[in-house]
Amino acid sequence: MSELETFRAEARAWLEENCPPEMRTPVKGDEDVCWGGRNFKFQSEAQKLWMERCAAKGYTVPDWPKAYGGAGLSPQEAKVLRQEMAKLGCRSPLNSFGIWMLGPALLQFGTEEQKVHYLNQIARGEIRWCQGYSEPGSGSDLVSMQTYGEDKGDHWVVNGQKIWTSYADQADWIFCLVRTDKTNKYQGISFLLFDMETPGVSTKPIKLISGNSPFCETFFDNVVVPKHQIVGELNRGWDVAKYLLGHEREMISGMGGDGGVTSIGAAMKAVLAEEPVLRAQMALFDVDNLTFRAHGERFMDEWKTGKAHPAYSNLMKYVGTELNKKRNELVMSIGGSQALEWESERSNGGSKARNWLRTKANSIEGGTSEVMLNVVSKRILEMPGA
Amino acid sequence: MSELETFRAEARAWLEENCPPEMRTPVKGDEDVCWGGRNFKFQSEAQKLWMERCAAKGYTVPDWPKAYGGAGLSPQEAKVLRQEMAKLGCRSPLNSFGIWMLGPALLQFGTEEQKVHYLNQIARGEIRWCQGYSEPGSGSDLVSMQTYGEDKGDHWVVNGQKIWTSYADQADWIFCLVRTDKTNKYQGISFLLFDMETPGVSTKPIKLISGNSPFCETFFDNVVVPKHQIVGELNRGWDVAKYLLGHEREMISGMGGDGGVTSIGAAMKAVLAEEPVLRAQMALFDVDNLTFRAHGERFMDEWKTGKAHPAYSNLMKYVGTELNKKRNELVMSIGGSQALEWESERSNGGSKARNWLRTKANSIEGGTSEVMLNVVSKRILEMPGA
Amino acid sequence: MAMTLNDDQTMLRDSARDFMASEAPVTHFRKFRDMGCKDGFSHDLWKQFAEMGFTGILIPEADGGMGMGHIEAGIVLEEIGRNLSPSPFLSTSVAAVEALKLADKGMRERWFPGILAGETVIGLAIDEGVKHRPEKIACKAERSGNGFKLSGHKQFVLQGTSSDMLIVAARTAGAAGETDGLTLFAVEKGAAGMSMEAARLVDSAMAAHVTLDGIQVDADAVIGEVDGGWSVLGKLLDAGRVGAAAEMVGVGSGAMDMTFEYLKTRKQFDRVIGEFQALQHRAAHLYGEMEGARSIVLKAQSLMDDGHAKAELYVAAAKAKAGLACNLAVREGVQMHGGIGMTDEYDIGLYMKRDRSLNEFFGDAYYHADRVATMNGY
Amino acid sequence: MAMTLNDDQTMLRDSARDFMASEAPVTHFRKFRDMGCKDGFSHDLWKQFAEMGFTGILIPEADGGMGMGHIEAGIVLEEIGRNLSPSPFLSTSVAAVEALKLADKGMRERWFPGILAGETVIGLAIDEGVKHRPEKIACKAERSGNGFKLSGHKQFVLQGTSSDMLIVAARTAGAAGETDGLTLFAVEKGAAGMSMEAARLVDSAMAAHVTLDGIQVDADAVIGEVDGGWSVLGKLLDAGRVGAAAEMVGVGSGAMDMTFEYLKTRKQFDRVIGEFQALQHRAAHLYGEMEGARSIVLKAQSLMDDGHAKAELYVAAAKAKAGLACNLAVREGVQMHGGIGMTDEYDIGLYMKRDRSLNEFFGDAYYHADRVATMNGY
Repeated sequence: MSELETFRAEARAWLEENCPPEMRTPVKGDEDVCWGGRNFKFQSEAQKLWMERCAAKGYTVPDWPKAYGGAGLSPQEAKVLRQEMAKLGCRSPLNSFGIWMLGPALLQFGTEEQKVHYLNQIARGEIRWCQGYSEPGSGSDLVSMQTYGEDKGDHWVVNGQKIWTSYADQADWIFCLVRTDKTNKYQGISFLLFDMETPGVSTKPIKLISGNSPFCETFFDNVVVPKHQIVGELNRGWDVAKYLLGHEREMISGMGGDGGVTSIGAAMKAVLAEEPVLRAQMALFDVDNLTFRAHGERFMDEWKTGKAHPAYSNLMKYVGTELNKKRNELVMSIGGSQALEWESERSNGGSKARNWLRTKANSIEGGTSEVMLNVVSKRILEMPGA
Repeated sequence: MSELETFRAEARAWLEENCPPEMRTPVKGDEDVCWGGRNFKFQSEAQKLWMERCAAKGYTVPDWPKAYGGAGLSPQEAKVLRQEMAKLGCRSPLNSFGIWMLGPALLQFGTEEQKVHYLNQIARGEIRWCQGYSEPGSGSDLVSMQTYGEDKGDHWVVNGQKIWTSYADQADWIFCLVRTDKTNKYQGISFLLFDMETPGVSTKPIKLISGNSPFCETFFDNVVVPKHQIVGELNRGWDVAKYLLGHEREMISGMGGDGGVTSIGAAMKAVLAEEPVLRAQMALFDVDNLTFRAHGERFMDEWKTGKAHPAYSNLMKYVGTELNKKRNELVMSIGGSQALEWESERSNGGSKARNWLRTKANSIEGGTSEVMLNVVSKRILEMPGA
Repeated sequence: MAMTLNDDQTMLRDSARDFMASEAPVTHFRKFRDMGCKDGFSHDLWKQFAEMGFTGILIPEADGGMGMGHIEAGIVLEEIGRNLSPSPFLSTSVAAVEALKLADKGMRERWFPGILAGETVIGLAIDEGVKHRPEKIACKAERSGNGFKLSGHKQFVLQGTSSDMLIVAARTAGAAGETDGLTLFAVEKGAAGMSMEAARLVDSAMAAHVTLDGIQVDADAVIGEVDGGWSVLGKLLDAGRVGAAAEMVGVGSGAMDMTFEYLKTRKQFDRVIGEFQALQHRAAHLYGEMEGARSIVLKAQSLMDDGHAKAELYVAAAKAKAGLACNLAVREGVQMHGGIGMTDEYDIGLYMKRDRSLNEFFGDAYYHADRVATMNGY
Repeated sequence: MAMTLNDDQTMLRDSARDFMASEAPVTHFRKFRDMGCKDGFSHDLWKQFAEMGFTGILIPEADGGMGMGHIEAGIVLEEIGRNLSPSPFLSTSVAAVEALKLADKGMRERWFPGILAGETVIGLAIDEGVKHRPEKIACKAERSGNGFKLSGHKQFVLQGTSSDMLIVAARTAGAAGETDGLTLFAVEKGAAGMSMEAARLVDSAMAAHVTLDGIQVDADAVIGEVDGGWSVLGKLLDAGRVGAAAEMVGVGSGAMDMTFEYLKTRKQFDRVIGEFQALQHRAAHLYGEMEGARSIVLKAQSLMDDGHAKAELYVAAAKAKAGLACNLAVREGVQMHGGIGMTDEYDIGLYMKRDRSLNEFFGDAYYHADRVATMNGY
């Protein structure tokens, strides 16, 4: 048996022993997701147990080094672990912007001290993070941001406002882009970390068209941030942010998922049998969907071996989010009048309609499709012009 | 009986008496089309007779004034005549760029003398015209043209080169944009008419991907053009050209046709019955096709009553040509391997494939789709920017 | 007829436009939505519709109505769409009236006055599954006493619980899948054996699931002929379809205009975003799609008004095209608005929701494209 | 397997790329086209393919071949596509070889050496109608003497008149529409009763219409099992489909690269046209489509090489996606080239023609999307 197969057997055995049966059932809604953090209310004892056991084993962040709370797995081992978890239907023990976004940036740009401190907190699900990038009026044009941190020697005093801060009202800490030099548009922004309980921080949820409020407006009124809470160099926060956006794009494009190759058409066979033109749309969607999964797999393999273009995640983000919007348009079409229901039990509280509306943000958040196409065209295809 | 119905009965009777039976069968290919001109070889006596009878009656250009060779019909009467011709399956007695393009421009911008002279020639099918607009390298950017007419008192001496001159090798005269002022990019171009037999004019056919050569390169080497052969004001040829391009766009977008609402799907029923996804594409195409025909009808009615935006023909050209390309893609798909044949009798000499390839030029000639979208966006939607 | 509005129609459009913009703009819709109104529309507004003469627009002059056609009904619907004005106009004054015009005098006298007065609301109990498939109707109407006993299940009955009467399509003969054997019934509110469950939809309209548990109706509840309901239903549905298409032209135009306005004012990267050529081209393309939709809808209305044999084909194409174009308009609208387009505070999302409901109502674009194919002989 | 090329595969790609670019570039294709070559390809080039080891790429090592898989065959096909190199590679060395691998030793020994030497060409007599519908095969193979008598009509047999042998799919049992009862036969050139009519296609390839008029073959002409031809045919077709998909990745990439290059050099309105954002966005979108096509083709090849149960699904998706993406590439290519793209003198139109043939060969994108739906259970 190869080393990898030995690992597979071990991982399988560990999962079978440690993953509670309740954590092997499909996630029904957002309430089944474990986000961790100071104020998180576990939905069940099993959910808590599963997160804690994984954290102890390093399996909340399997491919991070052991010193930072991970299991130190190789990319191949991590993939095997994902496969085995998928086979058993194990839920993700811990979802977190810390894992998906801040973590990779800290691994790349953080000091050793920062890594030990913050990464372990993230791995254990102790601190829930949110991201402070966009500002009202800045939108896709991130470098036009105004939030300003005034230098006060050993700390900054931050004033300004962010928008589209995911779950800011539930987060413990924020990683935040703050202007620290007003004279340089691009190289005048720093990447700061601070506690959302710091005096002067307040949040206000934004109600979306889906009826939910996953985002907030976040206000900073003379917020004190110690100097050691900067990641990367002073005024070079844009480098960190861009690196991190790449990871966000992967996440939003849906490549972090379980593959998603299962056709939604099969479950809707009865409807599609009577709707030949809709069935054709579904068929063409399935072609695109299988394509995207293969594309994601190829991208990951190229990324890991350093063969992918550094801007390639922009392409994946564009393709993945547009595809996801299309999927949800089809789900609504196939669901017909029942999928239109917004509050009924029959429609599970309008889950199809709300998910459909939620996906419309996919091609806006983390860089709009238009910005992605600009980047692909300029950086990968090397088209001329500003 | 209303006046219009009286006219209908008269027209019908005239057509039945004067249109030879051979001229009531469908046009099979370009060889069945009567283009007129000094060197035209009539395919049959019937073809010649039909053109001559129509010319005598004014029916080659029914809505032109009688003084210029037309029948002086009102738009309503002209429509009735077209309907009656369609009902009997009468072929067009005369196709001509003179009728479609130069004629309307002369009616608008010509002197009385020019109208009497040139329009009558056109109506009688005596002179075949071609259009000299594009130049190598200028493409969509018509104002960058270089062909220059040097002022020599009572005449210009023209030097330069045109490209995409339709049937220049078979045309008798050309209407041609010539730079007459090198200092003014936009208002330094004049609209000149001259004989293709003038010394110094030569042509060279361009072979297209369809295998046919409907276009030429045309060269001018010290071509003498008398001053009275200008249409419109000196250096204001662009006004004439733009007016004329509007007519060309209508023609290319296919609105001059017989309505074209008949679905191509019915004839292909057997293939489509076994190809559900292709059938769905055809169905969606038919929706777009019915839409375009209604759109064209509405545009014409608004145009005639002065309600249409002056730039609206740009939109119709875009929609119509993209639709025609799509139609031909579907024709090729439905035709399968037989439609791929290029020379065989079975495929009528590759007519489907050659038509399909020909339509690819629709969205390039007479203003590309990209230019049309620019114009619609700037002039109709009033989007900002240069 | 010419494919342009005549002077009377232009006047009607102007007055409908002014009326909706002042009496039932999007703020009106928001108010009723946010108060969780159980009807999903304002009865006062419905009365105002009557005062404007809208409710009887399709009712023959002999029956006290305006005696106008589908072009005129569509003019009102377009303005309803543009303003997202909530009302029972489409179901009651367009689809139901089209069926009732074919009913006998007693039936017409029973219902037209209330509609003309803006007091009566009529619901359409047609659909039985989640998708529109009228030929698959299975609800039963068995002979019983002097009339019929109705049983079965209906859904997607807009304003069902607010309706004074439901038009119920049921089977007096034949089996699901057959067009013969259907009969339409006028079933009054509160009939014994009728139960309803109202569900709020994504666009805040209220749609009922209706259970018919052996409802006894008299023979005079029949609209049109027994077993011959398919042709009456066809009229009702085509009126509803072309009406929904006209409303979608309004919804799409409203979304498009709002978006173009936004493109001309919103700045990013130091430029008004409407300067970006990629957005300009998409805007121009969208405009072309909406103009096409407007044209085919007008054509279909005109053929319906002429009683033309091709009307059914064009109505199907119009419902499909208006659905596709309006859907594009709201998708481009939300995307081009960016983040704020996702917020409940901005109106563009409301247009997206309304589009979704209208696309589904009376059969979606794919259903009608399929019908176009079938009618075109393949 | 990882979805990247390993070192050996990368070497193969580099050598195939160099070879095609130097020995069989588009000028080579033009030369054979313009001379009206009756074969549609160069026999000398076919020999050179053999010298490079390409012709036996899928032939097992035990049979003297390279023993490689579909990824490697696809690498060669992509370069063929990029250069429009005319050859019988896809039919002979990919599809036919895949079937012959399942034949008995005698058959393999009869045909593999000639293929390895670049001397033998094999044609595929599968399609009977204008569209690819293998399950509808109606050609008959009746028992006769020691073997079978074949009759019927075949079309779209590429390089048919240049072929030393045709693989003929015929019915030994069952009726058109059934998958059971098919048998594959190796029918040699010049068999009595075989007549052919060659037709030049839009991409200058030669395709034959073949009439089988009671051709007598021995029992040992059967490839695989009598009545069990569907599974062999399935292998042949899937190899052909994924191969055509790989070639389309090459055609699309060639067209795309040429177009992007043009965007960077062509000036209009005083600007390089690649500066126009609308074109940039379309270019980026096209790049994404082609990258997706490349990925699903690699995935399908990899699953075929692994003998994975899902290979058939992915091959269908790959043929569909490569077809759609390549078609987009050539359409955008011609449009973005503008007028010169319409001239025979420029190469972009040749890519459009080749795309059309490859899209049709082994079933078009719509056919395969339909199969994806069926395999996905709806």
